[in-house]
Order: sequence, then C-alpha cells, then structure tokens
Amino acid sequence: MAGPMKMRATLAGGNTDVRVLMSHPMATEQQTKGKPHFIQNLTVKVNGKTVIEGEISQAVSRNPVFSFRLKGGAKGDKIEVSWLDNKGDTNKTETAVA
Amino acid sequence: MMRAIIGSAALALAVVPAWAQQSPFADYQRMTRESAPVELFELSGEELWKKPQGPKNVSLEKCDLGQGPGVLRGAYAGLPRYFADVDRVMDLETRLLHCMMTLQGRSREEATKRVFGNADSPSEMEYLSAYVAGQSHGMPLRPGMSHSKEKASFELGQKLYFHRAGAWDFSCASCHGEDDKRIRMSELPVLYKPAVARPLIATWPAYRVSNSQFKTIQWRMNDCYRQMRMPEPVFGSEAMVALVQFLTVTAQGEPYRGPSVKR
Amino acid sequence: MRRFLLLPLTAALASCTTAPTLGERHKASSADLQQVTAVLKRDFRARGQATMDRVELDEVQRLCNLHADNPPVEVAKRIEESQLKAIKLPSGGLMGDWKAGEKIAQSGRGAMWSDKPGVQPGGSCYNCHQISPKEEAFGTIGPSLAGFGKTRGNRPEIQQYTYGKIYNAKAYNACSHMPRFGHSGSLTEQQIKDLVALLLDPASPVNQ
Amino acid sequence: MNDQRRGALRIAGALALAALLKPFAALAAWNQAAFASKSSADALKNLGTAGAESSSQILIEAPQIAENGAVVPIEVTSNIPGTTSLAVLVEKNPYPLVAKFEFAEGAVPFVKLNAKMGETSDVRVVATAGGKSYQATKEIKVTIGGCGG
Repeated sequence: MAGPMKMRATLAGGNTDVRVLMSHPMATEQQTKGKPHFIQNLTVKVNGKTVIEGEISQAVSRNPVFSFRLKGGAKGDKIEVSWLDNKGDTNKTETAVA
Repeated sequence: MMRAIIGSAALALAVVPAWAQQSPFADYQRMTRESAPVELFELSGEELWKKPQGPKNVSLEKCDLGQGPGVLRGAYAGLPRYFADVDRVMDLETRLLHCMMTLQGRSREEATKRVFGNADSPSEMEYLSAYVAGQSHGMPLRPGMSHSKEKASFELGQKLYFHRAGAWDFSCASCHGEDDKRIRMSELPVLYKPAVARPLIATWPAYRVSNSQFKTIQWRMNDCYRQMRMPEPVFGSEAMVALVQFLTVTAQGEPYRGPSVKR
Repeated sequence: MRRFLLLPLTAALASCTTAPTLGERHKASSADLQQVTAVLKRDFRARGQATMDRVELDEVQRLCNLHADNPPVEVAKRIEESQLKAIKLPSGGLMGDWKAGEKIAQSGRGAMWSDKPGVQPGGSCYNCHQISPKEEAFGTIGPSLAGFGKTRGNRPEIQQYTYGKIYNAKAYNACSHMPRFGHSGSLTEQQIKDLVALLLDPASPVNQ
Repeated sequence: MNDQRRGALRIAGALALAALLKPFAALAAWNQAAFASKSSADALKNLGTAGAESSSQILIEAPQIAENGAVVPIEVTSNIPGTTSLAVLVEKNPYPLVAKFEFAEGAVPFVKLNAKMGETSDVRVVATAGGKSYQATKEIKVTIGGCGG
C-alpha cells in the first residue's frame, strides 16, 4: 500500500510553485540484493492537462520531495501529481493553488 | 502576535553560535531543511492520533498533554512538565505512553514493544511525536520549572549529562562538552550551553537524512547511551525525562521550529 | 492565542530570580554520585553485552566526576600512579602490523549493546584523532597524531609509552577523555601492538 | 541486468493486465537503457543527448559539500529559451542517470529533488532545447559523518 502524499501549490512571482512529498522506500539494488523498489514515473497535471513528465531512478532519496514551477497560474487551479513505481503501485494527490 | 514571533526569531538568530554559522555544512543543512519529507510523518501521526486502538478501542484525542484534554496547540512547547495525575514530570513521549495505557487500556509492555522504528516501518511514537510537536511550531519552548519536581528533574538531568561511567568512561559531556569539536566530520554541539542548545533542541523531533528516518528526542538519548557503551535507558523513565528536561530548560525561550531535519 | 505567545517571554524574565544556572559545568558531590548511580540502576537495563555492572563507578571515574575532570594535582597524581601500575606491558617488541592497526583505528564498533558479543571491538581512533593523512574524515576531540613517530622515533621507551597510553590513557592524564582500551579489556594485546605500529612504524602512512 | 530486464518485462505484463484499473500505468514510459547505463556517456547516448555543448544558462544549485550522501538536494534551472527537458546525472553513481523531466508548455524548466550520492562526484545536467543539447556540471563533495556505530 502506498503511504501518504502531500502537496502544496502557491502563487509566487507570477508563477505557481509546487512542492510534493511522497512516501516511498526508493530502495536500491544494493539495499535489496537485486530487487530494487522505486518510483519510475511522475506526472504533473494542471486542470487535467499534463505539463511535466518525469522518469526517475533508484538514486532519488527515500520519501521523495520534488519542487516544480508552473508558468502563471491562478488561485483555484487544480494541480494533480501521480506516480507509478517499478512494482506497478501508484498513488496520486490533488490540490488547488492557494 | 506575528511580531512577537519574528522578534524572538531574530533574537535567536543573533545568538546562533559562531561554529554553526561557519560550518562547512551550513548550505547543506539549509537545503535539506527546505526539502525534507517531514510533513508526511505529521500526516500519518494525525491519523494515528484519531484512530481508536487498544482494549478500550478509543483514540488519543482526549489525551491531556498539559493544556487540557485534547488540546494540541502549544502543548509540545510546554513540555516537559509536572502532571498532578501521576505526580511526576513527563516529556511528550512519556505522556503519550501514559495516554496509551490509561485512555486506550494498553499495557506498558505492548505499547513500548517498538518505540523506535526504522526507515521501512517508523514507530507509532515517531509518527505521533511528529504530529503533536508540529502543533507547537513557532511557539517559544517553556518547559515547566515552577514545581519542585520539575526543578529536581532538571537537576538530575544536569548531573546525568556530566556523569562519567561505563566501559569507556564516557559522559554526555565527553563528546558534547567542549566547543568546536567533531567526531569524524560530525560537529558536536555543547548542549549544556543555552546558545548552542536553543536552535538544536527547538528542532526535535526530526527527520534524519543520514538514515532517512524520523526520530524522537528519547531515541537520541537512547542512541547516545548506546554509543557511550552503557546499558539501555528505559523508555519513559525518570532518567530519560530528566535529560530531556535539562536540555529543554537550557534551550527555553527558543521558538519551536520543528519537526525539522537533522544530519 | 495572543496571551499564549506573549506570556513565555515575561514568564522567563519573571522567573529569573529562581532560574537555574545554565551553561555551567556541574561539579558532582559524593551524594550526587550515589543518587545518579541509584537512578541508573533503577532506570537502565542490561542489553546484550552492555551489562548493568557498567553503571558501577571505579575509583578513577568517581574521582574525575567529583572534580569535574579537573582534579587537584595530588589527586591527579594518585590516579595516574595507580593506573600506571595497572598497565600490563608485554615483554619483547611492541610494534605489530600498521596495516592491521589502520583497520582497528577506522572501526568505531564494539562494546555496544548493538554489537555482536564476541566480535572484537575496534579502537574508534579516527572518531577523535587525525592519524593517517589519507583519512580526511577525522575527529578533533583528541590531538592530531599525524607524524606521531616522525617526531618521536620508535625506540623501546617510546613504544612502551605509546602502548601504555592506548592501554590506559589515565596513567598519563588522570581524567583524559580517552577510554582505557586495554584496562577495560576492550582491545587485545595484539590490537594495541598494531596501533603502536600505526603510530610509530616508519613505513606507516602516519609517518610519511 | 538481464534479470532486471526480464523483471521489467514481467512487470510490464502485469501492468498490461492492470491497465484497466490503473490507466495511468499503461501510458508510462521509462527509458530502461538510459537508466541502466553504467557511465554517464552511455546514459547520454541512450537519452539521445550525446555531444551536448556546455552552457552557462543551466544553473545547478547544490551544496558544495554534503554531510551525508543519502540525501543531497539539487536544484536545476535552464534559462535556455525553449527548453523541453532536463536530465540530472551523478557521474560516479553505479547508474549515473538520476532523473529526467519533460516540460510541456506551461511548465518552467526547473526542478528540485533529493539525490543519493555514493561518493564525491560531479553532477551533470543536460538540457534539450530546439532539438539541441546543452550541459553543465558542478562538483559536490560527500563526507562521512557520525560515530561509525
């Protein structure tokens, strides 16, 4: 089961700053004797439209924290971040720009 | 009100010891603070706080942490303190254990079976500490020092801090006793000095980047005694509370800035 | 809410008269030591190899605690003499293998409740000392030992002093922070010899 | 590596089955070849960004010295107009490629993440803009801390 996620999206200097936290072991090959467990894909959507797609590796630290920046934006814009790991587990979180 | 907080924060900044400002790791520490997953632990802690558990199948929501049953705002900043219902001084973790036993009807043995977790599975105490401490963010630390037992606890903590014993003749002060010392590359804060203790004690509990774990102050005490080659302190014991009381009183007045991030 | 935040400042000021003395090193009395030892016996538990006998103070610990690690000259002398007498110097050469010594110096493990019983402890030397110039991650609680043998040579008296210092640092400095590695049974004779070689062997990186 | 590859295929199969339940999974692409590359040169080749030219318009903000390699914050910005992707590599990691991001219209080519670093190493950032690749590097020192216990 995927642990909690948390996200904050705030207007700053004409842009929207997005900070997202996700619970995940991000276990490396070394730590797991060849059975790594890590998030591979990240997607950031604004009002349903994909704006950032990330591919990440086992070298991202445990309990990943990412900051992104979106051009413009307005209060109430709906931001959605989702992830998919190498075992097929997924999670997502949504927030409105504050 | 805001001004009061900002005022004391500025004051705190002015007394940050020279070694902390000059640390080669200052940039690293600032950047890891800004990008730590601390809030995840607060979220899980909130769930646990509200979750009915134990033989009585009730939550901890009525737990009295010193400000009245269920009052979380500012409760952590007021600990440790004397609790008349048990006639002793308690810190956050000890009081949480007390609430698990009294409100939820759990045994001490069951509730302390696993007080310190690991990266894959943090403990209930760690999650709960994150949540409760987070409700005191920005508030000055004001541990109780008016009751005679609060003073006695402080004095015992002070004695423990300097007490050398064990296979390798160590006290807390063996490592945390002189300015500008290191173990390997780790800088060693002299925690009996208020200027040093303030910023550090005001940031426990914390996420430790070295092992990606969220840790409590009783864990910190426990792990120091392990490395001092001493036997293991009992969780929630008077000795543990006394050390936390000694350190918190030494840091009193500092605005609480946790849960935070440590190396 | 407002009251909540402003109170502590005034409260802190008001309580100044009865405020505890902060920032000062505590000097223990005999009664203090009895109290703390009793608390340790009540509030600590044996775990693994960290047994409860470790909370009992020996004479050196007792005197150093009583004098806040700064004993008067005659007390210091008494400690040093008694500890010097307790050093068991092996006969023959005291220089082992500096390469083995480097490994012992690097290891910070041993004698903790988390360590497997029976596994020989390391010396934790780099935790507190600069030793080989190749190791940059060294502690500073103790003095730098870089070039230790270069300035002192390695004649028998120097070997004996170095062995003795590792075996029981309190024989030379009554309330030294350094553990008594031989006296406490933590390091073996061979391990101490290897550390002596690390410090004194002309081929050791310490002396390059 | 073959094992991992097979594992990935097995997972891909499982995902195909789960696709109806997890539609997001079916869309995800992950550059196995680039992430499995053991040198940054190979990783860049597999990303299709070999021969990137140096650019001072790529900014890497990171501590010069990290107290612990388990969490090293790295912030990357590309000021090159039309930047559509950013890749972050740690040269001396067993698999250098840490992450790669594609930015569509509406996103600033900026990301901040925490990376693991096994030892002191250059961090290399590669940006693509208008079909061309650009790169910048910054060294981060990683130290050993703690009591060794």
